[in-house]
Amino acid sequence: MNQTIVIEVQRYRPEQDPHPWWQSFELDYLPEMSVLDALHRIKDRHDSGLAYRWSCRMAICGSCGLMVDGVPRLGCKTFLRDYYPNSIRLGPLAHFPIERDLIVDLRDFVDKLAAVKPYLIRAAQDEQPSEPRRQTPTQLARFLPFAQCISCGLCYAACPEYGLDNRFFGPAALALLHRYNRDSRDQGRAERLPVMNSEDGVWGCTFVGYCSQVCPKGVDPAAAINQGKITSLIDYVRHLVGLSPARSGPDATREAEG
Amino acid sequence: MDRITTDIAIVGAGGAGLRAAIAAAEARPDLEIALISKVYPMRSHTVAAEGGAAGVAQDHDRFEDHFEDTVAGGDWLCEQDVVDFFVRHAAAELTRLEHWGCPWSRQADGRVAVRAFGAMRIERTWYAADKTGFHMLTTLFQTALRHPGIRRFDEHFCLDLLVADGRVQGVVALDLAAGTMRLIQAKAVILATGGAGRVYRFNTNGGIVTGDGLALAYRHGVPLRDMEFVQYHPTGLPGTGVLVTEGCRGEGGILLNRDGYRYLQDYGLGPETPVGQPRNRTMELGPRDRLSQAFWFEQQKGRTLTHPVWGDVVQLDLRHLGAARIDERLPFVRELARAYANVDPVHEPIPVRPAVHYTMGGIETDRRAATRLPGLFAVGECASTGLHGANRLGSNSLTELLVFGRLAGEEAAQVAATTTLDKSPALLREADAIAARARSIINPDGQESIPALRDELGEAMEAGLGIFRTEEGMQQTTDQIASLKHRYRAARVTDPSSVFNTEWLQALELGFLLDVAEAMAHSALARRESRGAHHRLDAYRTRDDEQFLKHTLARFRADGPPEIQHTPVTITTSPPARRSYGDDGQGSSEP
Amino acid sequence: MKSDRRSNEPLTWSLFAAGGLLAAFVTPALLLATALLAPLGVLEDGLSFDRVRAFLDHPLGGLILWALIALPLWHAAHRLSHGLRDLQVGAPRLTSALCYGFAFVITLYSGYLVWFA
Amino acid sequence: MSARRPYIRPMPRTWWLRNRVFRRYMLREATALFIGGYGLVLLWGLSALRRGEGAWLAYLDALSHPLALAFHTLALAMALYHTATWFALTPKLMPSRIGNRPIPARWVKAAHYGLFALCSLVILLLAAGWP
Ligand SMILES: Cc1cc2nc3c(=O)[nH]c(=O)nc-3n(C[C@H](O)[C@H](O)[C@H](O)COP(=O)(O)OP(=O)(O)OC[C@H]3O[C@@H](n4cnc5c(N)ncnc54)[C@H](O)[C@@H]3O)c2cc1C
Ligand code: SF4
Ligand code: F3S
Ligand code: FES
Repeated sequence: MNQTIVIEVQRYRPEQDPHPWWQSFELDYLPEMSVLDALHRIKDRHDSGLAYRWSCRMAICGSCGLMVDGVPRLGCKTFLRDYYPNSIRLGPLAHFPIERDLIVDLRDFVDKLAAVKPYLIRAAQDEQPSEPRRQTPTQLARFLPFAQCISCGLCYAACPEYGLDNRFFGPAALALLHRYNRDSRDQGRAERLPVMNSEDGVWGCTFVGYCSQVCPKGVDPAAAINQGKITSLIDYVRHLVGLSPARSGPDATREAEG
Repeated sequence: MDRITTDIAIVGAGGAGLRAAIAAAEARPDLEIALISKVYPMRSHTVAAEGGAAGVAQDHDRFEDHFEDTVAGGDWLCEQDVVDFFVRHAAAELTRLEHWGCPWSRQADGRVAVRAFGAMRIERTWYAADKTGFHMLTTLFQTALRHPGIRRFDEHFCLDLLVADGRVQGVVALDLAAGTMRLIQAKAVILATGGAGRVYRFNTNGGIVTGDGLALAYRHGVPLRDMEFVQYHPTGLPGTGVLVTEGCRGEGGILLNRDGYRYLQDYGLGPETPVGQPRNRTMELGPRDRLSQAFWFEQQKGRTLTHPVWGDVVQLDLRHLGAARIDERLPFVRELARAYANVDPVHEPIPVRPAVHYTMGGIETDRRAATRLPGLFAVGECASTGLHGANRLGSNSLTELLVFGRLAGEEAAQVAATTTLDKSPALLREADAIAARARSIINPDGQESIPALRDELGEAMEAGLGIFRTEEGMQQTTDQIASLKHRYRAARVTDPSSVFNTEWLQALELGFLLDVAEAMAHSALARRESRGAHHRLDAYRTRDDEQFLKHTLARFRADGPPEIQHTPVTITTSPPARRSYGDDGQGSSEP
Repeated sequence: MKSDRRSNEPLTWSLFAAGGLLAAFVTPALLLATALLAPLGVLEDGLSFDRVRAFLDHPLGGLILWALIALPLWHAAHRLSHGLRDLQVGAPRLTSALCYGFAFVITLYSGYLVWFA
Repeated sequence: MSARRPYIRPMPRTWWLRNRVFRRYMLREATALFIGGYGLVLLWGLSALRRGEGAWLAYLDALSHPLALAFHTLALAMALYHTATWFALTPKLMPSRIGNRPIPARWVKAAHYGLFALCSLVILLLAAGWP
């Protein structure tokens, strides 16, 4: 007799189902199987209509986020062995509209990532760079953790403030903003301040901190956002006393460069 | 059917597609560029590349040496003028990426660091820890956001090219969320759809790497070139095929067989180098084809380890590097080994075996990334510019995306400047026909299961077109593919719905895979010699420059197997010579 | 999204943070001493009228007392107003006006008691 | 025509009961009620102080009422929880460094607790009649 495990999957087919509903499947249990493998098995052998996103199956493309027993996780990096012999409930990422089954609408999320000006901004853009700029390992380490985001959206499914009001820019986008603010090669802080300063920017966060707990890449968006609050506070004071916004932060390299 | 008109349509938003889009937008900011991808750009499989990107960086390195390494690595099947162009532009492109914000790993003084890579005589591989592809893709995606001319069509599946009046006029794409069809009409089209590793079962590729663009061009009469050359990467994790980067060996990792013996010295790659002191082009830093072949021999001799679930493996030992270095240079490998092999490389060796990794061949292009079909360009892993020859060197591919992505974008911008759009309703009718054809494969009464066909294909490819090949095995595989193609016509696709119909997509992708596999198998059969990644165990065990210093072209035929032709290789400065690695130069290309 | 209006949270948030910081370091001990140990008679006459009055009348002592009352109230007002939002109670603009308004009144009143009463 | 019909899940008022992290978050936020409440108690004391010795004694007397003691016991627990959560979050807010080296969060936290112990000691001593 093979050991088996019960997987419950939330289904929603917009063309047929008025509401989401739960369907359960019993699968042969193998300890090395991931939740994503289990979904493949269900699709191949039980219900070819089941819809979910995936690609890399190595925790780097950010496609396969879903709720596992109510916790946002990557399907390809969650293993049945950590749940067996209990059953597992799989649902679409919380706080996003459900398109179909485990697929949610990520447009708002991706638009927000784009809206924080996530690229190096320079006072004068160098047209034909002849040499790489210098950046010491220490300067690199200042922003590298915040550059590890795979845009999986788990942190949005974790953040209740985004769930309550999706105008909030949310953890990943604000962490991305912070990543560029902290890059020694960047001079674009002033251009990113309006987003940070707004009510939907860093001030929409109440430091729940769950975003950082679920992040599969150790990005720590909670830290990023709350450090951003200090930046925004300083800008508020500068604004009150009539100074113009700081172009770059203390992280920027000051020396003249090509 | 929506009709959208644009100047350039780019299918694929991986490294190559994004670089092309940026280049076109920079060349002509007034151009409208449609960037079409079946997944969000940052999910493209470039994201998974770990090790690094090659470009001459050190003062004592030379373009000529990068050229020689690439040509020798490709077993002289490279287009040498293309290689020359590539090596001269490589570093400049990597530098540009630095200026766009790519977090390259650095030396203490702030200069970009480079690491050793297989079959490169000097360290010239730029890296961002062991997430190089991820950081490059992220940088490119974010840079593309600056350009208002680039309009993204995320989660749009390209069903076909629209070809009329002897030139490509656009593409027909399915909006996956809406379930609606779009005709995206363009003056030039760039295919950047990536490789086709998923024709095999055991591979390092993501689920989306299904050769779509290859099949699309092929079906429209554009030849696929050198398709028999499929690279096995020597170090995939058993079970999943998840890649363990060559960067591990670049940093000093060693390969051991069941006796703890560094077996590579037995295969013309020695002498054994001291542990922790890797030497370029020697032992673990030999080329991938050789390393994968060595595994096969060890397996035949019974000198591999046998794992109850994973089968035969060898061991990649990183322990002597120490935790600090592993965490700094190879943190992702540590994460992957822990998750997918339940092994912490700081304390234990990683079990590995060869896995299908890269398609050297692809859509034939000229030196300017143009295909034979006017208006159509191809770039990235789906293209065959002739850069990689019979075996790609690790870290040349990421740079290729940049160098040729840029070139394709600029060339397409030029074409767009001199072309006008055809406004006729005939195109719309043709697009409707394409959509109807795609829909017609939805067939609830079909008898054949898509997953079963897919798995059989993967197994057939592994059986006949693996690391070593024989006439008989390849013939069997070709027969199987023919029969699978036949059965595919009766495939069962039950879901008639339109929102995220992933069952339908799987079926369409399988159709692409089958055509690509067919081209691979027939190309392989026709190459009666051994070269690079194509090695035979029958009568053709050696390289035969006399007859086969030639590219293979596979041309699609609707009613039967492809037509195979051979075309000459461009040789400029490096006449074919013996490939030798390690100390002794004993390593000829025969097994 | 899209509303780039500058938020006034930096103001309330700094008061919140100052109050939270103060509360984190002193409230447990202060509360233990004044509201538990003293009423239980453990402290003898450490909190006798004269001593406490003298503390209040010292310029620095008055300031400290004022801070001890007002800042934690800003802290509480901030968390309460966000908490009500979290619980979806009331209209956010109104509830936060009430919360911060209350803290503001207490600030004025305690200042009055310290220096002008 | 698109057949999309995205399903939007409502966020019930009780969302925070869903998991432990959220419950702890709400508890953390609730500590503020006690911190603020105690501020009001101090305010009351201040006004008693201004009204003279009689009022002050009555104030102290009121504090020894069992209800007051119960409230303050609870408030003490909440205040300590506030302290613990505050110290856990501060290092994230201001990553400190010596020269180029980040100071581990552990040390920052330890320093906070050290200072906390010192403050508490001084307060208790002062309240006990020192100097
Ligand atoms: C695990 C791994 C590690 C690697 N490491 C290295 C390395 O260290 N160094 C190196 O040089 N190379 C490496 N390579 C090789 C290199 O990463 C790839 O060759 C390269 O990234 C391919 O890029 P691309 O832009 O051509 O395609 P991809 O990044 O695969 O992008 C393909 C794009 O096409 C789109 N697409 C495909 N089909 C369709 C369709 N029908 N409709 C619409 N869109 C479609 C996809 O959505 C995607 O956006 C590695 C490869 C793998 C698999
Ligand atoms: S911050 Fe972390 S959880 Fe959020 S999207 Fe990025 S990787 Fe995912
Ligand atoms: S969970 Fe949300 S409230 Fe802030 S700390 Fe994270 S973004
Ligand atoms: S499939 Fe890519 S992150 Fe899981």
